[in-house]
Amino acid sequence: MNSSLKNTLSVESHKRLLREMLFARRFEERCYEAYVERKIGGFLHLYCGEEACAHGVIEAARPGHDYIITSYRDHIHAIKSGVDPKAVMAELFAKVTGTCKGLGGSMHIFGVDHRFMGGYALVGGPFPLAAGIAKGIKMKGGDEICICFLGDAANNQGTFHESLNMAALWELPVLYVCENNLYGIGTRIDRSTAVVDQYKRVSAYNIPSRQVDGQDIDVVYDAAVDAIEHVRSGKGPYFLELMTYRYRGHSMSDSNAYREKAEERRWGERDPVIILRDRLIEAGEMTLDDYKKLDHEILEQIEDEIIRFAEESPEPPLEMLEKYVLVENDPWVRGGAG
Amino acid sequence: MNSSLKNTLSVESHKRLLREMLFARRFEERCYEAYVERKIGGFLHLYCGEEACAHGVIEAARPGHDYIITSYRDHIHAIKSGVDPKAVMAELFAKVTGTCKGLGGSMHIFGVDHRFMGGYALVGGPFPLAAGIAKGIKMKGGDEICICFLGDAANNQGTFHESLNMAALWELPVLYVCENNLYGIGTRIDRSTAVVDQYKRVSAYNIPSRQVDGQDIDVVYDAAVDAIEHVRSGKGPYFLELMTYRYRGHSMSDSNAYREKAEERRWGERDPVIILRDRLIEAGEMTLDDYKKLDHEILEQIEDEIIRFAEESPEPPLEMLEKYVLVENDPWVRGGAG
Amino acid sequence: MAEMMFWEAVRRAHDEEMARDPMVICMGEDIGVAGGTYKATKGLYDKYGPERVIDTPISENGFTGLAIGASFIGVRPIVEIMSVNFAWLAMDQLFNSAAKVHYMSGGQLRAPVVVRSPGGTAHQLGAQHSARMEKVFMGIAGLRVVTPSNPRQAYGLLKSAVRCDDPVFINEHELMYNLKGEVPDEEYFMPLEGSEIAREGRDVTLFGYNISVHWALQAADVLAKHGIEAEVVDLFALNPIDREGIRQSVSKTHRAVIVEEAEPPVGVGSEVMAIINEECFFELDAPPVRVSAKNVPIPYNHKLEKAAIPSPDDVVRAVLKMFGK
Amino acid sequence: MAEMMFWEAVRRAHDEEMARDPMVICMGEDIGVAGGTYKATKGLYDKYGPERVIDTPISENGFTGLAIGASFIGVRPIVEIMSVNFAWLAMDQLFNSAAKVHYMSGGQLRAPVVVRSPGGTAHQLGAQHSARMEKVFMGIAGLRVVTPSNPRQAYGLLKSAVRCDDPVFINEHELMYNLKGEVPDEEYFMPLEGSEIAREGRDVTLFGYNISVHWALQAADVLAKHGIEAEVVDLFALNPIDREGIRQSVSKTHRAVIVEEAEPPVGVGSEVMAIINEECFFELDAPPVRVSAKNVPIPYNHKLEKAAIPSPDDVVRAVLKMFGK
Ligand SMILES: Cc1ncc(C[n+]2csc(CCOP(=O)(O)OP(=O)(O)O)c2C)c(N)n1
Ligand SMILES: Cc1ncc(C[n+]2csc(CCOP(=O)(O)OP(=O)(O)O)c2C)c(N)n1
Ligand SMILES: [Mg+2]
Ligand SMILES: [Mg+2]
Repeated sequence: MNSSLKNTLSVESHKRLLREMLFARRFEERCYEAYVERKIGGFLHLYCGEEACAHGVIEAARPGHDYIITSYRDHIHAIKSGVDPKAVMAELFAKVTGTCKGLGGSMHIFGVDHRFMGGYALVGGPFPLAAGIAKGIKMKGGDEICICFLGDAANNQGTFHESLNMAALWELPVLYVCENNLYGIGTRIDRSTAVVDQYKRVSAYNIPSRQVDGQDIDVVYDAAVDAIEHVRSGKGPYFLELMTYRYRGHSMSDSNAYREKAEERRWGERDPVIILRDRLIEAGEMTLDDYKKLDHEILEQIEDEIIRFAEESPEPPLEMLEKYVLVENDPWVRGGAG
Repeated sequence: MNSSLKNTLSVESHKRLLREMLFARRFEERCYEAYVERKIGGFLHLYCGEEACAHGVIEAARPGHDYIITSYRDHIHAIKSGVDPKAVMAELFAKVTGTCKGLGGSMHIFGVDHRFMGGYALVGGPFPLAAGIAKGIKMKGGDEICICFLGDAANNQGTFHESLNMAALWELPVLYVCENNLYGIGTRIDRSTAVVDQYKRVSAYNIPSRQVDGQDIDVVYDAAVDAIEHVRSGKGPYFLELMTYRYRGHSMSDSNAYREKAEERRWGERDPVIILRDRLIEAGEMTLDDYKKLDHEILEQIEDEIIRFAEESPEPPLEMLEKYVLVENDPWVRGGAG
Repeated sequence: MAEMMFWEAVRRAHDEEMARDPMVICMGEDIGVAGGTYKATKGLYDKYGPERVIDTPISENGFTGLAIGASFIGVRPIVEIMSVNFAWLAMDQLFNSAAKVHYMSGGQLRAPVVVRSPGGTAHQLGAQHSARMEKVFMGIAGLRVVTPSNPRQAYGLLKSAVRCDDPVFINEHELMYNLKGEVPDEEYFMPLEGSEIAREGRDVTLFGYNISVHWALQAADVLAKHGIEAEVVDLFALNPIDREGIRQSVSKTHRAVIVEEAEPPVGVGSEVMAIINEECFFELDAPPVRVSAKNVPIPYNHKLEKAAIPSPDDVVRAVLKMFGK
Repeated sequence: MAEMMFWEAVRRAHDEEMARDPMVICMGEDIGVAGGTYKATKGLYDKYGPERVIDTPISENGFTGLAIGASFIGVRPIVEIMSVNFAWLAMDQLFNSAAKVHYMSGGQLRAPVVVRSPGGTAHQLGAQHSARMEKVFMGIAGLRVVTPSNPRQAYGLLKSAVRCDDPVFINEHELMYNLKGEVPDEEYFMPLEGSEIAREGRDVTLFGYNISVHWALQAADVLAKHGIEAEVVDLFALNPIDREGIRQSVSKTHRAVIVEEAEPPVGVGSEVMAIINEECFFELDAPPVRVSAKNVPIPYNHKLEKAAIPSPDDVVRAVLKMFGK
């Protein structure tokens, strides 16, 4: 492990995180299959290759206490925040047992009980929402923070500028995490963005920032602990840029034709799951066989528990169609209860 | 004069500019009166105190060749671009002889023959329009540039971020001039903006920038010559921040109650017209009497030519109400001329 | 019952709700130190401080989204968009976030945000400052839209909107802030759905909302002299709109004229006509008529501006024509 | 006359216009190197290069405004907004700048920009990706709105839109890009105003536009078996809309059903009803009816999604009911 790191994880944490990240990988791969089988519809954005980002940051946070919000690429953020993977899969299968009763879909996983405030499909949409949640935290006086995960290309949206300015101005407890996977759909970052190092752009708001390797969970965790400490201690927002890569197409309809195979290979060699696995093996804490066993267990769990639950759950009833448009029986609609 | 300046103006230019700036001052003051007399309606935003900005920059440009675009505080930019002051005043008086036939009003002066591309009332609206004009210039291959004047508070709009990123990315020939008068209506810049030095914010787009005194026309001119040279030579956009102050309220309904009198006094001591006047007097090129005579001439000209023209011009006919909604008789509306 | 101005009524609702609940905040451009362009938040900055009365940067989509996010966890924001023309910039957050989050989260999240904004054609504000956008807001599921025509409604609608768990857009009017009217001394809440009969009549129903209620009332006075008793229905709620109220009045008068300040296409006028067609077509003694603005951007020149928007006279003429007079 | 797919027709119009006039450019997210989400600009990047086929950052208001500014000085931009849901972000520039600049400059400036965008409910895209926004665009003066229902129209409307000096919004549909149809081999221009009779009939008029034309045609086939000859009118132009075409068809059939994919309030349905009321009320043998979507955000679940939007069956049922069957 990189000995220059300040905040380190125990072996137990490493082992748990390996399990979680491998689970995340297999979960997403299974989604892929289910999409091909037409069990999942709509747009489906997978997180394969980027696992160390969500896991490293949320590991450093207090899920269930801190608020988390992100884009459409949201399954793993939800799960790491504490949302039941069965409910996530059931949502993808459009079942009433899903996180959103089948009304949301892949791009809109919500787990408000776990303070997972949702996945949003409009690029840039969560920037101001996150600042608002942070405003609410500040008003209530707790020590929660809000963590907003978004992609690199999202930073070109006007809401980025507007929100970061307000977050800085009002010293809001929000951590913006940029998962920089170098592409917005098929457009490489240098073809859409004048300054490609995203952490440099936030000097325009006087927000402290840092760019680190997003493939090594130890590096991500270390940086995230400091970032979160900064935000939680009331010093205002922070911007953390994680350099990462998505293995698959942007969504299911995308073949990645615009990427060079050499680039894909290079990033594939720095797989976040394998990096952590090899670190544990090297430290003598695990064997390759242990890993294979773990993988097997996970695959079984996904099939036997998760997919089965999703498959067997019922669809939402037709009456639900008009149920959540407006809040039901709000007394103030009639001018008060009295 | 500040001997450190690289690009200097001749005595003749100084004299002409003094006339122009004093004219601008008196023109705006006369608008104020006309508003009180209810000859002018709508919102009226005056430029008093900021004259050196538009005059210094446009003096360094090629009006009629370069494109100029700005906000609602637009009378003087139009006039310095070559638009007939009579037509500007007639527009304010809502007459058919006005720049926009009485349809536009104070916030929407246009002088397309002079490549004055208009005043716009939505804060931040001109940022992308200016980049688009620059895109057009680039496609046509000429050596024009587009100059976009906007206020400090406008920089918090998302369009600022989006437009400057695109301008930098595509190396568009656009000069953004920030007239930083420290306020957006009644909100002081440090209450709306995390980084108050606007020229620093554009490092987020890798756009070269500079902040200079906006009250001294020589300083403005000097900086503008360099900025324009940069843009015209094909090196992409530039951002010039001019520190200035408006003497009056934001618009006619604003009493400036939010500003400290000491601050107003301090800025009043650095009046752009007086600075240039005194420079000419000091150099022995003019006497105070000359100046008074000039002022008198200007006041007469405004009354006898400009106000009179505006007063005597007819209002637009009622048929004009529906005339410019869509282009008249466009053959393609019917699927072609044939 | 005290007389007060429209802006005072809005201000009072803010003040009472902020005094009651520390989670109620207000935000917008120049609403704090300056007290708001139309004084709707006058004095509140001094009373409740900068954390609750927030002068925002000029970032409409940003601060609207920020308010929506805050509303997710219990804050009750009242957002002022200085002029409804600027709301085009905030539509993304209003419609994509506020109006949809309750639904797409399967009922988990609520976005109890109130957005107030004045629209309308005022005094020569020109093409970019004269939008009438109620028709845009009322067409999207998930957002309540109300529009007060007098100080009592302004007060009572804002009070209920702050407490309601749905996002509510309140469409005010730039010309109406100095309008005087009676407001109950005690606390008063308006329903967020329904309509009010502003004047009873039996011969024709004039539907109005916001400023056009006043035009309809003026027209009704004139029509009375012609022997025509017009009923004026005030559609203070535009989404959901009061189908039943529309049906009842038309079933009584058998004639309908809708008065709207906006351009005709896809507006309140067309929607009310559609509802009449659906609810009580056979009650009609004459085709319903809409009296709308000209379908133009608003010109600066005052005479042209006046010609662009409907007047009480236009309403009178439309009714007389309907009666063959 | 060759058969081609909708996307091929759009692509062909782009290609021909770009080949003809070096000032025609196209821009949008992923339209260049990737050829566009729905292939409408496939191959154009290689053919015309990055200065004319522009992959934009994700900055909808920014790049729409940039296109508008370029159009002021002779560029003819065709902007693709990847999904109409994102157009909420660009409304400010579209309505405040493009739609108003010709008017407020007293005719000096023109904004000949074309904005194309697919909307509609597709395959389970959920609440934030299923907006149907034609009703928003068509309500604002100064912007032309057209909406093709087949490849020929898609081709011909884009050709005319590029050449027309007004700003034009072209409302496409996510589900229709692979639709096949005949397109003339020679150059072909559609008028930007008017309507087309997609099927002649005498008993009832079914008004549709874009995808709902197809539902109406399917319904007409079924209705024919019931002995009802439905006329299907394709309202490919929504602003200005073809009042005269509406009047003529209703005056012939005396019955009208409007089929729209959008939620009912302030939509095409209500507007067409209003026009019928104004133009030919006394020709009606029955109240006009609109067949619309449910007034809900679109759910992800497929069954619920299907239930949310109208179907040909719904149209058939509405017509049969109108005939008392
Ligand atoms: C406002 C808006 N514009 C465009 C899109 C289409 N879109 C979806 S994802 C995406 C790319 C986003 O890239 P990035 O922010 O880097 O996130 P990543 O997908 O790489 O995780 C685009 C253009 C959208 N969903 N919303
Ligand atoms: C989109 C939008 N939001 C708000 C306003 C209201 N408004 C008009 S001018 C202004 C302040 C602008 O300040 P600044 O950009 O510094 O320019 P200045 O007036 O100082 O020259 C505001 C908030 C507007 N016209 N447009
Ligand atoms: Mg990315
Ligand atoms: Mg300013």
